[in-house]
Amino acid sequence: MNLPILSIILLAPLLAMALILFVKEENSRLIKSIALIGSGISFLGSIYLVLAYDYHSAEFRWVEQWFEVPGWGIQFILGVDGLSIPLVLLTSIIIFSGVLVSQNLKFRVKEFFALLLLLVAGAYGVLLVLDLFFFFLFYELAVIPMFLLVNIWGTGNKTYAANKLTLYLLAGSGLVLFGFFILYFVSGLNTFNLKDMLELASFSPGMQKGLFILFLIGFGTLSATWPFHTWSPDGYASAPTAASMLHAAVLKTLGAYGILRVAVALFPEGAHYWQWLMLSFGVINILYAALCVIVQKDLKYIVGYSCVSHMGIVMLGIGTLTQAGLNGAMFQMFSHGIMTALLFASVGYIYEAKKTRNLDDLKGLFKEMPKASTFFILAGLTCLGLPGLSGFVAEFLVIYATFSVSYVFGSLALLGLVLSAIYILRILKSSFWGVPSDKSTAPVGVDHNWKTALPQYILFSFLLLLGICPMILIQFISQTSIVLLRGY
Amino acid sequence: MSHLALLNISVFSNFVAFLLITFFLKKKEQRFLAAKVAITLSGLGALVSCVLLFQRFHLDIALTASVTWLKWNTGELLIGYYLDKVSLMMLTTVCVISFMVQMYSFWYMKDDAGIRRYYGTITFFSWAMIFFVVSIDLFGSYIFWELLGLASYLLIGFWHEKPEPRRAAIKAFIMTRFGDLGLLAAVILLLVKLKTVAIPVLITAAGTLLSPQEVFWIVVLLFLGVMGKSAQFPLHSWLPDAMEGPTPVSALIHSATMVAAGVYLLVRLFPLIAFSESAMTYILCIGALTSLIAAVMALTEKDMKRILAYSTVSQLGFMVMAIGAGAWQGGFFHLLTHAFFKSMLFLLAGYFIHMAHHSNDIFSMAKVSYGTKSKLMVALLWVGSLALCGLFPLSGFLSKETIFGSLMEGHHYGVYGVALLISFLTAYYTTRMAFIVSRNGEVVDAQENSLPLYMKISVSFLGLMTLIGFWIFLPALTEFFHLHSEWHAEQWVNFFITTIGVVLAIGVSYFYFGRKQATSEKGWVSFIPGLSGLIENKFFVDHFWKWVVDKGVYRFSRMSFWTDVHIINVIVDQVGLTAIRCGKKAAALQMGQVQQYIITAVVVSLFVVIYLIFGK
Amino acid sequence: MLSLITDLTFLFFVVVTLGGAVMAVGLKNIFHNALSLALTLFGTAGIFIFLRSEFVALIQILIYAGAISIAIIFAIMLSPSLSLKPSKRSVTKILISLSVSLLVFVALSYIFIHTPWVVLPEMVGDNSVKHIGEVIIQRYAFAFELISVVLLVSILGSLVIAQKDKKTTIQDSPND
Amino acid sequence: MWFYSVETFLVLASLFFFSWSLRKEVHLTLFHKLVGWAGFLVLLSALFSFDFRGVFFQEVYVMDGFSQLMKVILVLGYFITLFLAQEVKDVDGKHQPEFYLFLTTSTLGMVVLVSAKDLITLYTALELASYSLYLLIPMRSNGKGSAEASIKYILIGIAASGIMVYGFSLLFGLTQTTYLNEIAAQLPLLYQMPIFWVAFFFSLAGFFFKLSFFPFHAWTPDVYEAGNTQVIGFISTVSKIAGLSVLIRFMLLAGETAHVLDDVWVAIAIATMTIGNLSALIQKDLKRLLAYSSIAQAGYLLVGVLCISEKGISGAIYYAAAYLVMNLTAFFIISQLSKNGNNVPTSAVKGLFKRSPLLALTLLISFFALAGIPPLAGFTGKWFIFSAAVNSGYNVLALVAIFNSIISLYYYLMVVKDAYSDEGIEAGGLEPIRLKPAYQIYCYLSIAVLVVTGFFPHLFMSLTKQSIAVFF
Amino acid sequence: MINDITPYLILSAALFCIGLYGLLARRSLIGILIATELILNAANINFLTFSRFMDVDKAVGQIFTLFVIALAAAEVAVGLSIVLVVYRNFNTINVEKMDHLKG
Repeated sequence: MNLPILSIILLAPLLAMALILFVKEENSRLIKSIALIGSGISFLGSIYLVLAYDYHSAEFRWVEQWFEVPGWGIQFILGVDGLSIPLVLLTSIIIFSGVLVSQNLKFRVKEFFALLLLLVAGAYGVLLVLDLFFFFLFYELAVIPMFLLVNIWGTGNKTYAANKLTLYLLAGSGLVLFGFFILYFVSGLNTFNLKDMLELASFSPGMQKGLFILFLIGFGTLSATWPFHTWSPDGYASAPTAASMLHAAVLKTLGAYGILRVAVALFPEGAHYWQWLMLSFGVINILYAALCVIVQKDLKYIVGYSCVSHMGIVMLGIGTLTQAGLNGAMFQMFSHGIMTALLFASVGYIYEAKKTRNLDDLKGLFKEMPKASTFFILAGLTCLGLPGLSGFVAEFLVIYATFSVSYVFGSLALLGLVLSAIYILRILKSSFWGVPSDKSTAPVGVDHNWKTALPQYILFSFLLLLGICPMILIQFISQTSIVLLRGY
Repeated sequence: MSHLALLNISVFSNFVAFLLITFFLKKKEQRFLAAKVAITLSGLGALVSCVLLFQRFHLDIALTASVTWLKWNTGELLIGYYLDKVSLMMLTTVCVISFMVQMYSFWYMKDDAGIRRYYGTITFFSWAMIFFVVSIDLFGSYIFWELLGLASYLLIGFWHEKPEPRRAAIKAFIMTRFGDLGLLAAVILLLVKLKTVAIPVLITAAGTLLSPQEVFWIVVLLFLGVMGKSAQFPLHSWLPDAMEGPTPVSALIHSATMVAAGVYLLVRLFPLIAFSESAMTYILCIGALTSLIAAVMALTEKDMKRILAYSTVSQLGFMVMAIGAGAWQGGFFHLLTHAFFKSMLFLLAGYFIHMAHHSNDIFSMAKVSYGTKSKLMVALLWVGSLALCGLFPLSGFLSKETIFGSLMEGHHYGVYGVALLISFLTAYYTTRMAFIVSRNGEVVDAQENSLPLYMKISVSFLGLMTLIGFWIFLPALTEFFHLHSEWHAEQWVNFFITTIGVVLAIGVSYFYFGRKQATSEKGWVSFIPGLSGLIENKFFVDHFWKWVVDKGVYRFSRMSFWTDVHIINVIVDQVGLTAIRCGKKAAALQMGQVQQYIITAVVVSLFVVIYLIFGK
Repeated sequence: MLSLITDLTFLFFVVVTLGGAVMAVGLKNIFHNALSLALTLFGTAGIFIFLRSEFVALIQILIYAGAISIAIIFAIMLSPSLSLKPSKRSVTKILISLSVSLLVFVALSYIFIHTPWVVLPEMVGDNSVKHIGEVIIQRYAFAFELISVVLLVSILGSLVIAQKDKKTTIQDSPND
Repeated sequence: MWFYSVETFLVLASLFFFSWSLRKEVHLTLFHKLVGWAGFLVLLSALFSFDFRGVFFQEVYVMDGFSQLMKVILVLGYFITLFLAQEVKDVDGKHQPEFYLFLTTSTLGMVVLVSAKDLITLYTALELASYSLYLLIPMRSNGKGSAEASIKYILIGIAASGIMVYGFSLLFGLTQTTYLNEIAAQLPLLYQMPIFWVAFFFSLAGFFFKLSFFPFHAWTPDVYEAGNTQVIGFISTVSKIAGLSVLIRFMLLAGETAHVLDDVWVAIAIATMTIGNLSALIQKDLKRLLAYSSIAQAGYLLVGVLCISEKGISGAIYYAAAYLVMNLTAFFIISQLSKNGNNVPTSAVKGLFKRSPLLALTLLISFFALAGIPPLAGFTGKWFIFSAAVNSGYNVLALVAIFNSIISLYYYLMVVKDAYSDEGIEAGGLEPIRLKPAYQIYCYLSIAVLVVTGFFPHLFMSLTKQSIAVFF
Repeated sequence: MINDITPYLILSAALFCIGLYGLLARRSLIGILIATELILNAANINFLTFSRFMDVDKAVGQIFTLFVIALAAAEVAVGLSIVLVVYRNFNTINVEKMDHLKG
């Protein structure tokens, strides 16, 4: 039975959002359960995708076409392949745990969940749709709810952060929009259908170089490449937990996914021409952001900057343009997403319990809240690339690929490992180990019971599973990276 | 039972204990049960490893079993076992010592609240160490190499309430992590060149496939990792600070197993290393330098555990020097013997500290009267110290003799001289410690608690191994370690020189510390100008690393954050503000005068018309 | 001789029109402006006769000169704008508008002189009122109807606005 | 054929309002219900007459696909204005019938404008539409503000129409005809003569004024700020689209030869967009903000029109329809926010989600659509226009337009942010807004329309494609 | 002189420019209304000159003029009533005083 699985995954959050709009504000229990069911359905759908996908063929599966706009070359066509299935799974994991994390939200529950589901629907859309028009439609749909989420539920100077976040990302997407139009015009196929373009379109080298850099910068702003990253620490510091979880984990990967799906797949000469730029962006990202973390005092800023540093690894992996590099990049997208979500979830929990995120006045958390801090420590260990957790596999593959391309960039990337170890352990030293501050001043942190810790359990189990046997994810990606690199 | 099953049991027994402790025995009152479970399981592992030793020692073929962990078009990584003679011996040593230490630490940690967390981490560490020893793939060993670093970080910082253990733990982890980069780089370079890093391949085919220049660089990077983990010269300063952790931890990790991992890796990959002469000499020099410096630093040390730590660094340097000089069998033999007597000495140190009301200072231990000190412990202390000096009947002598013998055969007279100097210094500071600790002080401590039997068994078993253990296995070991069953002239000459050196050192230290009325603390060091000052500052190594971290890392991070806030953010904000400023100007154009509007409209239309007329 | 007289009369009407126009715009007193506007309108009516569209000249005199200028004069008389002392003139504005209009005039006349108009000196075709009526009814009937709607709207509108009483119900937020 | 046409129904509606205006006292509530129904009838006639085709009065008046489609859009705007203007608070009771009469006559003028193919009918229709609007502005009883706005509006209006008539006379002289298609046919051989450029640009002055393009845009902010909200909604949408349709008709007739004016159109489009967007950034009054935003939107429409390709113009028509719904909803929200019809500062929107969640959602949807945020119709319209611009080679123009819409995001998002955030307001400060059932239905309808046409554009696009297919 | 086209065109251009000057320079509202009348008259002269001298249906030019005259009448009516409203609110008809709406 060929049940339209992709449209179910895409529509479940949208329907849940629509339903939530009609529920009255008071019964927040019902709202939360609707949100849970919505994200749960997409979760099951994505698990079905993972199980039913055969790794040998790399062409698009479960392709559905709903309607098309004649004359404009626009059609609503869904399809998924080895590259997007893991990311769809990642999105559903994150939204499911995001909804679980914000179960104890009291303030304006209805709008919160509606916006969250809209954001995730945007993310699903980008991953599932194969038409440039709807790709861009969902791409911007995934950015806009973040503006309201930060403005209403945020902390700190949230208006500035929300404005900067939204306008920065939309300026980047402006470039992408312009790129799509040029693509439509130059490809000569008179269609926005990415599937046909991937198979039939061929571009002149000059055009490839220009378009590649355009998409690199356009998508790069979303995946926080070095000069265009300043929105991400401020944005995440003032965003609410679930929103920053979703944005850091899913939307950043959408940026990298965009680079892979559009730029790398269509423009081989362009990629080779700009390879040095991607490598240097990646390495600068890793080192620069890791150095910035060391001087941070606010936990959310730390996670924000470390997220930028890890996206540098993805960019580096893509920059190597080798199969190992791409596998490493895609693996890092998945593992970074889960890790950052876990980091944000635990920081959010600590913030709820201790009402402060400043390292100086958090003392001896491990003694006070052992379970909550173990999750942060485990996420920190993934972040510094401890073997046995998924962070290490991705970093190893990317650094291996960079070494096979150029020793200089490889050794610089290696330095990043030490820096990440330094900043993670400094955090543990200053606020997790040691004697908790005296009870009178700070509120006593109540530790997790299994219900509040459920999302963190889910997230960590994926980190551990992928750390121990990474082949599950690699076999998805290796076929697609071969196809992606066929032009090289 | 097949050998593979036995191997699985010995490897995963500790892991099962770790799982049981962390996930099932969580309640407070179950903490002692957890300790007992850990000890029994590691005991089982030790027993099985001994059985495996007896069954497989005579076989020449290696037991390999592996599964593909990660595969892509240009490379493949395996996880599994490669059990040849070297790894078999190392496996047994590690299992036995970890069992003894866990038994001892039940006594040591009985009244500590975090005993459950302690046993959880110790079992995790033992599992990681054992799997590292037998792993088939250099990449697999790198994975467990990192897990060792993590476990040592958690154990050093076990008493994380106090600030010093926290600082020591992070220092240890960062330094070893810096070293690990070298190992990772070596692994990657090998993978790039040979598409696989399985050790059997490396040992046999690697030398031929790679150019000598490449082998040199790979070995140097590999050695950087070894320097980090086995505390060689520039990266050694974390080991003395690591004494902040509980003493059984130092006994297991910082004497026998983890620090030995680096040397063991060199031994295992010796066929690859042998291909590059320059790399061998490089290793030799670093080993010699480390050994000398550590020995000098131990001369005036007052803290018993630090003395033992410096002696470990020195002995490791000694083994690395031996390997550098080509005597890898001697180095490996010394590694095994050293593991036994050094862990015994640490356990004894634990007893003496416990007895001297938790103060590490050997002079405060000296004040305790004979009555309170247990006679067995003092005897074992002397056995361990003399083994460390390398005196005749003890295992230390056997391994040192082999090293001196192969140095003599290889005609490395310079290295032979340095080795002699090191063994003289080692004998001096070890016997200095032994004399001071075993003095008959006047303080009589009433409540002399009798030591439980299992604690006595664990320490004395290690003592037995140093005394007679290796003599029993000597016939089996001779052909592997090229020992000379019957001695010719060279062996005798070699024997006399070393023994004279050691006896001379013992005499000097008796003169300064052994006699009743001896009161001096620093001995002959106080006569050499500037040396004690140099020792105080630990040869300025710590200052160097502090300078690197502060000047290097923190300055750059402040700089990069400054650029982030002051340059990139300012540019971004300015873009926004210019838009708003232009907005103000554009809005100001609307002055409200109607005729002004019409004038502008007419003038603009005129310009357009003129442009059209002349433009077209 | 006859052509001399026609030229002279033509010149007379041109002078009347332009003079009236200049006075309508130049003079200070608003009443004089209105009167000079009427004068200009009579001048243009004369010009129309020269252009052989007598009916339009008649309409011009009847409606334009008659009704519209009178309406303006009524407006001036009713509202005490006469008594308002004219405030000082801003010289820059006059200079700018003078220069703009002179520039336009020079450009236009230069262009008119130099464009090759396809001209038939002798007037051919029927410019009788009957023909005008036929064409209005056939071709521009709809526009003709619309004109009636326009006139209705303007009359009704000016009535509604004029009789609106002074009370202001709402006060907008001060913008500046 | 003529009986069911839009023009007749509009005349009937104006007669109906005229009869009401003759009564001494006006029973307001009953009257307002009838107003809604009258508008609905006219809309029905427009829909019914959608597929009328024919040429009347010796090719002066034509009903083709394009004109009928534009008539439907215009009358839809008219109906929405009437439907939402049921209780006009700032026009005193006894002049209400005239208020609606002038609205109807203005729509009649614009409807004729769309189908006129001859200068005279064009001029008359334009004047009818303009004069009715000139009279609507002063009807608002807010003293100085509306007086000043109306005088500015009429002065610039008659100046523009004066220049336009002079341009028409020159055009008449050059082409010896008043028919648009004949003028268009003679275009190629007219380009050498300088007089043509004077004539052409002068005659465009009237439409630039209507569309508030760059040189003639200055009146818009002042008039929008002081005019009655419903009328301003009508002016900003229906009268702008009428001007646009004349421009489109001329572009369709001129066809390829109109490309000679490209760089002028591009300059005007860029100037209009940038001035509109930049000055809107710092506005404090909502209506003035929407004034500048409507100037910017006119710039986007011009981008679509100047491509003179089938894609460009159908995209522009789609965007015009979407713009109509968006702008009318935005002005509707302002009218609901203001207590007795007075102006509303942007800070008055604060905490709207508490006062009336539905109104807040409508504001969100309409402002996001104006900003061009997917999945709403605004975004899809902009996509069509910009992709048509890139298709016809105007890459720089498309890039400037994209970054203009990003700049415009700022002020739209700030309004939405204020609507959904409530800090700085003490607890009891917000009295809830009661929406009449009719208005609630309108809110749901407008949200549905904007979202559905945004996501499924193909329904409306096939209509626009047919209507202009005959010209390409 | 009366049979060639240019003097008429020059006259209409002159009238147009004088009207334009009046539109831009006059400060009183009624002055501006008068100026627009002049511009419309200039257009009328143009129409009639072209219908007289060009090979065109004579009636069309004249009809255009008639329409222009009719609409001018409507325009004056509306203009004057708005001037009245302005005068009632501002007590002046000086156009420079009306700049409250700006920014």
